[in-house]
Amino acid sequence: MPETAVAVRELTLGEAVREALAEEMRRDSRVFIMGEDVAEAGTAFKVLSGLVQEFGPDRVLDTPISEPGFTGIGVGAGMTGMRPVVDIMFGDFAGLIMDQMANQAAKIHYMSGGKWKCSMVLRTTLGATRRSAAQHSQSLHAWFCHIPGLKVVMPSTPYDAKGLLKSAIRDDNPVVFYEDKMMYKLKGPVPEEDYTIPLGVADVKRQGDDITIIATSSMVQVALGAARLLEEQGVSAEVVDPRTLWPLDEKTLIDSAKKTSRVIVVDEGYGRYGATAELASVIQENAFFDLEAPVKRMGAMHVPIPFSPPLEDATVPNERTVCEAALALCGK
Amino acid sequence: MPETAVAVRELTLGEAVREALAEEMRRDSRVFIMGEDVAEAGTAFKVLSGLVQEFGPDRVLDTPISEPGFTGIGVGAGMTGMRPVVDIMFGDFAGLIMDQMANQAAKIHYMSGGKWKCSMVLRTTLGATRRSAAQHSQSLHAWFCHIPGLKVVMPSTPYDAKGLLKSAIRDDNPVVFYEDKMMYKLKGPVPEEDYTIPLGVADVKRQGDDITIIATSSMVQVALGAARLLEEQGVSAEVVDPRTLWPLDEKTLIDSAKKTSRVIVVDEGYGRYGATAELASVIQENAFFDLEAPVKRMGAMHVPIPFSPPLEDATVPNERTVCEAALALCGK
Amino acid sequence: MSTVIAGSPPDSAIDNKLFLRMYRRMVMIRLFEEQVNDLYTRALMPGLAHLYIGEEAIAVGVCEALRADDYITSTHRGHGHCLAKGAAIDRMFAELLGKEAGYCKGKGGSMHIADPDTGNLGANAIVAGSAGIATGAAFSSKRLGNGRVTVCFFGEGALGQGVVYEVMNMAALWKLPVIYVCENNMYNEYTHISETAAGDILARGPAFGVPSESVDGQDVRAVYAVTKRLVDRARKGEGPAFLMANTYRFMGHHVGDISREYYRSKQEEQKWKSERDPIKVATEAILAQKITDQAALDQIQSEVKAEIENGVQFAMAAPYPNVDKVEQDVYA
Amino acid sequence: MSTVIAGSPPDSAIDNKLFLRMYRRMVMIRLFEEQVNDLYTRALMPGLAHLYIGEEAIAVGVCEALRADDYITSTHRGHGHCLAKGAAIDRMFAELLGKEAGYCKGKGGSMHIADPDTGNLGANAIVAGSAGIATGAAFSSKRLGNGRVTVCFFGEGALGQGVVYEVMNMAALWKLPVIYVCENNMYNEYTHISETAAGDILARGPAFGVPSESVDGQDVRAVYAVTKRLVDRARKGEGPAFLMANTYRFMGHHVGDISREYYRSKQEEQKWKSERDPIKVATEAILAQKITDQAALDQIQSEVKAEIENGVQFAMAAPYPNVDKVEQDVYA
Ligand SMILES: Cc1ncc(C[n+]2csc(CCOP(=O)(O)OP(=O)(O)O)c2C)c(N)n1
Ligand SMILES: Cc1ncc(C[n+]2csc(CCOP(=O)(O)OP(=O)(O)O)c2C)c(N)n1
Ligand SMILES: [Mg+2]
Ligand SMILES: [Mg+2]
Repeated sequence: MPETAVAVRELTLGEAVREALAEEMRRDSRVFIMGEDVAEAGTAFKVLSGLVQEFGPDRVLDTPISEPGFTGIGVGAGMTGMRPVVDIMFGDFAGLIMDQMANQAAKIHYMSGGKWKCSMVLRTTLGATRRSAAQHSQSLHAWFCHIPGLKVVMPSTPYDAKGLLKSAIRDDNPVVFYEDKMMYKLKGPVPEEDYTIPLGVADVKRQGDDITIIATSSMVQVALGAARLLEEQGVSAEVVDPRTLWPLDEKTLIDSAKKTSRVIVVDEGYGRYGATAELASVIQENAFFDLEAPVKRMGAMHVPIPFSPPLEDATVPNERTVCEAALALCGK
Repeated sequence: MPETAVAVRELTLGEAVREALAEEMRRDSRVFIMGEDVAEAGTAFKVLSGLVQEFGPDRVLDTPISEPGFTGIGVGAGMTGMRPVVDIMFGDFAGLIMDQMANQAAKIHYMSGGKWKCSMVLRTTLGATRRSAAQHSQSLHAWFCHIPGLKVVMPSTPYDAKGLLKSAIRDDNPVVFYEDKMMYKLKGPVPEEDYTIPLGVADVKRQGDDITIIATSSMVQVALGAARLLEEQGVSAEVVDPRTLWPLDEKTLIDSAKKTSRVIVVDEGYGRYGATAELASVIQENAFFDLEAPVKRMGAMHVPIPFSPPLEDATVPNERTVCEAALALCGK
Repeated sequence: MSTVIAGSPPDSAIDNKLFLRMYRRMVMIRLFEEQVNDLYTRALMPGLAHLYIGEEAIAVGVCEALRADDYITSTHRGHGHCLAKGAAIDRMFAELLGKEAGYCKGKGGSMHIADPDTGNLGANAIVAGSAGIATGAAFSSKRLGNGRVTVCFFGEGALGQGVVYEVMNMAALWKLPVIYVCENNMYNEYTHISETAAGDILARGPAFGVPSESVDGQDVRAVYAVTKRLVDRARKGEGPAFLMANTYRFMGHHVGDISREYYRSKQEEQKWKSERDPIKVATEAILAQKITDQAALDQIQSEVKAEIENGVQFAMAAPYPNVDKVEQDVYA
Repeated sequence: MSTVIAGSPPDSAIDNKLFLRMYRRMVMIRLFEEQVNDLYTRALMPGLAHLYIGEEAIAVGVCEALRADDYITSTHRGHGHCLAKGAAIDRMFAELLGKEAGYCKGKGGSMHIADPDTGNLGANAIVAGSAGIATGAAFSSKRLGNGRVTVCFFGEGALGQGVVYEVMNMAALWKLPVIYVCENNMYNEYTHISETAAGDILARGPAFGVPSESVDGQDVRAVYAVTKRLVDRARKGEGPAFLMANTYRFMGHHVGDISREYYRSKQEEQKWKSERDPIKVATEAILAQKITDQAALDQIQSEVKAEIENGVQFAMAAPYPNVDKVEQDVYA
């Protein structure tokens, strides 16, 4: 975050996303948005309201409900001079577009020996506890992270969302950009002036000495909340946000692990074969001899996400469960 | 493997798969096969030759090139009394069917509160070094492993293939069954009599004391080869094959890790955010205090799989690289 | 909007008892949905719901033409389909509130109601997500020779999903007993069909070998008559059909979609509500044909109202599932 | 099989120079492919290849109707498309052999040849995998106003993939300059089109708003003429078209598909080879119209032969990429 004496403006994460898009669209006429209900409706989450009024329906395109098709059109447009920002309403629909993303977008540069590039951003959402049930609540970013050729961005604050989205749009590779549905209304400082945040640079969201909590997207706020609870118990937690899962800033993660010697990794995707496994592995591979305890993983339960509120709430980590895990790891 | 005095019959892995299917189709008239070129052609790999002759075109169905569509038909058929075995020629086409598998097949049982079941098997392939390039060489099983509600089976020998496929077909859940294309011709003992291998039971393919190599599917043979090389160097390697990545027999893996105190995990999927991360995490979480060194992961390089032979060969672990990694881990 | 169906029997061909039964069922759906809206407005329902008000004649006309053991698949806008196929009001409400007594033990919620007892293969929150399942169920029926027909309900938005054409093609090739019922209410969420579908929707079926018809979706008798004919045809082994029922949703896309003027005019809504309300259309016909009198219809209304009230009270009083149920039902 | 195209100009309308150029290009593809087969048979080529022999008139007729800067997308059976669009023989062979000098530095191989200089967006090993890309390229051309048209080549097997209809629908809605060229050789690998496509293929385009035509794919003049008309139309902003070119592959599905009698008869093959060989058809017309004499045609043959020989020699002598190149070109 930039150091400044005067109080900076506050925006919600949704507003930060919209502002990043508007600024990039003004800056570069090749940037356009396509997806379901993105124009007049401004998406199901109203994140894009106003953009079609400024940029017109040629640059903010409502599509049919054809995720494979319009993602593919995005790939082709991104290869031939445009900079598409493709909107996939719910991250759960990833299952429909993995061929386009993993077999086409991700591979074109390599398969062509570096000749074609595919500059596109796929914006989508993650996050449960919205009472949307099993097909509208998943956080499936691990699928994309697994595929060489893709980049995966997971902002946790309005400031990061804006700076990272601008970098994603300017990037010459296919980038998957995740927004937590539950964080759209989260407010935070976002300066007026133009800035970008490079992909591949983690951010220490909170300094601490006793334990490192590596958290992504939605789970960063949970981790910060847990850190406050831990503070009360005399445990000083460091919260590290990788911000992009690929490229991954391993060094910042490892350095923090070495410093504190205890690590929890928290991510909202399913815990099994998920992003936490990679992050935990990076830590244990590189900080093994500095660790006092095994790296603890916390992700969504290995169950389809239930509708019923008390059940759904049990499936994802929260401040209390992260705090408890941290205390246990510290032997308290 | 069953203990028997007389030499048992040898079959290739492809033959073992075919025999399992034929036996289950004889046993249960609800079992049927659908996929591209599965009937007269017996699949692109000729694995199913002869089945349409025995069971007729109503039970061995050639489909259009419509992976999403016929996988979905498999889901519906599996819910309503049939036992479909859906054939997806190349595992790379997973991108086309993740919605059917992850949002439909995997979730129907849970979403319906346990009322509907989806008994289906999805047979598909993995493995590189066939000079088939980036879109026909991937091992994408990590995607399926990530999804609660699915089971994932990865046999490494003809014996296991037959016994596990029979269990998969009899299972009341959606099961993804992986066959390594390069192993279809691999021979091994397969007894004549009916047997099954339960899902969720790992197999120690080779006993050893100094290091554990956990390997999956194609990499089991590589690990066994590496173990022979290590033997020559005086290192005794244990090779553990989880056989099913979900359910995962954690205990056998952990026990071996505790015994040898050094572990390598080898899998042919992309190394990043792949199956090795989960397996390594399970080990470090549960055997941390018994380990002499961090768990070493070996997977496919984080690159789309190149066509050119020298490049392609460099992307996946082989006996030599596994052996070298093991020696390094043992401090040799 | 309405289309005269060749071969539809004259009104008198539908017997009076059936007509009154259909009337009652439409009223039930209407009052159910009004109650759902009320629960939402009073913040008593978790999440959202997509109301079927205005489209009742389709679910009722179609399902009355089915046998009890025939199958349906439903959508995000599925309450009407479930009730028309025979679901109990109390367990429906219980599911919507996430209660253990609900059809899916609270795990499914509004978008996933499923019930083997009434042949309901499940509502589906993926647009076109049940096209494969429905076709697969028809495949089973054909193989098992049980004479069951499957109806696949979906909105016109689902015509954007290619998988629909994949499965229609296979249904035609294999002469499967499945009827694709497209509820064309002219809006995909907030986008008009004219922006999302090119060409001729009714030509799509035949292009894939599936005979197609359209019907006035506001006239329950017409819907019943054409469905009966198509179902009989399918049951006789003559293959699939596509039925487009022209209709209108009277409320928002979901309960929270209150301000709709930006995508459709109040006049348009008003015109449909006053001129094309399926319950009014039925009422007028019943009275004109003197099938019964207004008092008898009022009596039906108040009986249904009492059922609804009992149902919602049951659901409100019912307990949530215990948290320890969260890991049940993942695997069969 | 062949269809007279309304509006096709009479033979004489295609000028003689053009006809001879097309003849030469067809011969080039034929001899190139025979050489590929020879390399395979002598085990000099890694992997497999799908030969275009018999279908040359389509690639050549279509690509001659394009501008140099127009785009094409190609398929697994793509050598003909690439050569017709202007690819150099030597770099083609080099790619097929996995050499650094190949179009993709050896990383792509037979199924992924791509070349920005000739507008080749890439061959694609996923059936219908380039439908989205081609449509996206047309989207770019429309937005950038550069007048480029895109031709999307695919086999009739791709009609099984729903994504084709998704993108055709959008191309029609947005009037994109893209021509979908379906090479109907009647076989999806080893399965006849009658087993995989129901209804009327030519009705599919119009059902999605895309005007459709068919053409005798063995007559290069007819292919050229109809394509020219469709391309001109698209370039003028009148939108997409679908062209079905009826043809036959003379060889196996791939070079290893030698015994084909189980899926198609020798007589059928023989009939096409003797009666409908596109090079013979052209030769007869050239001689009948006295455009040139046999000696001149022989001269062309031997010139092309020399080019092929030079090309293959270049490729054989060329070095493989160095292994350290394997991690290059993953990200731009
Ligand atoms: C694959 C997929 N894409 C997008 C959505 C989000 N979504 C839910 S309902 C809907 C509109 C559906 O329109 P239609 O099929 O006409 O049904 P209606 O709501 O009009 O009944 C959309 C886009 C979804 N659920 N699934
Ligand atoms: C999505 C997908 N499914 C299956 C395959 C395997 N496959 C490769 S070519 C082919 C047949 C293609 O037939 P067609 O499109 O008619 O082209 P042709 O080979 O006849 O030129 C198949 C099934 C594939 N490459 N991609
Ligand atoms: Mg609609
Ligand atoms: Mg073909």
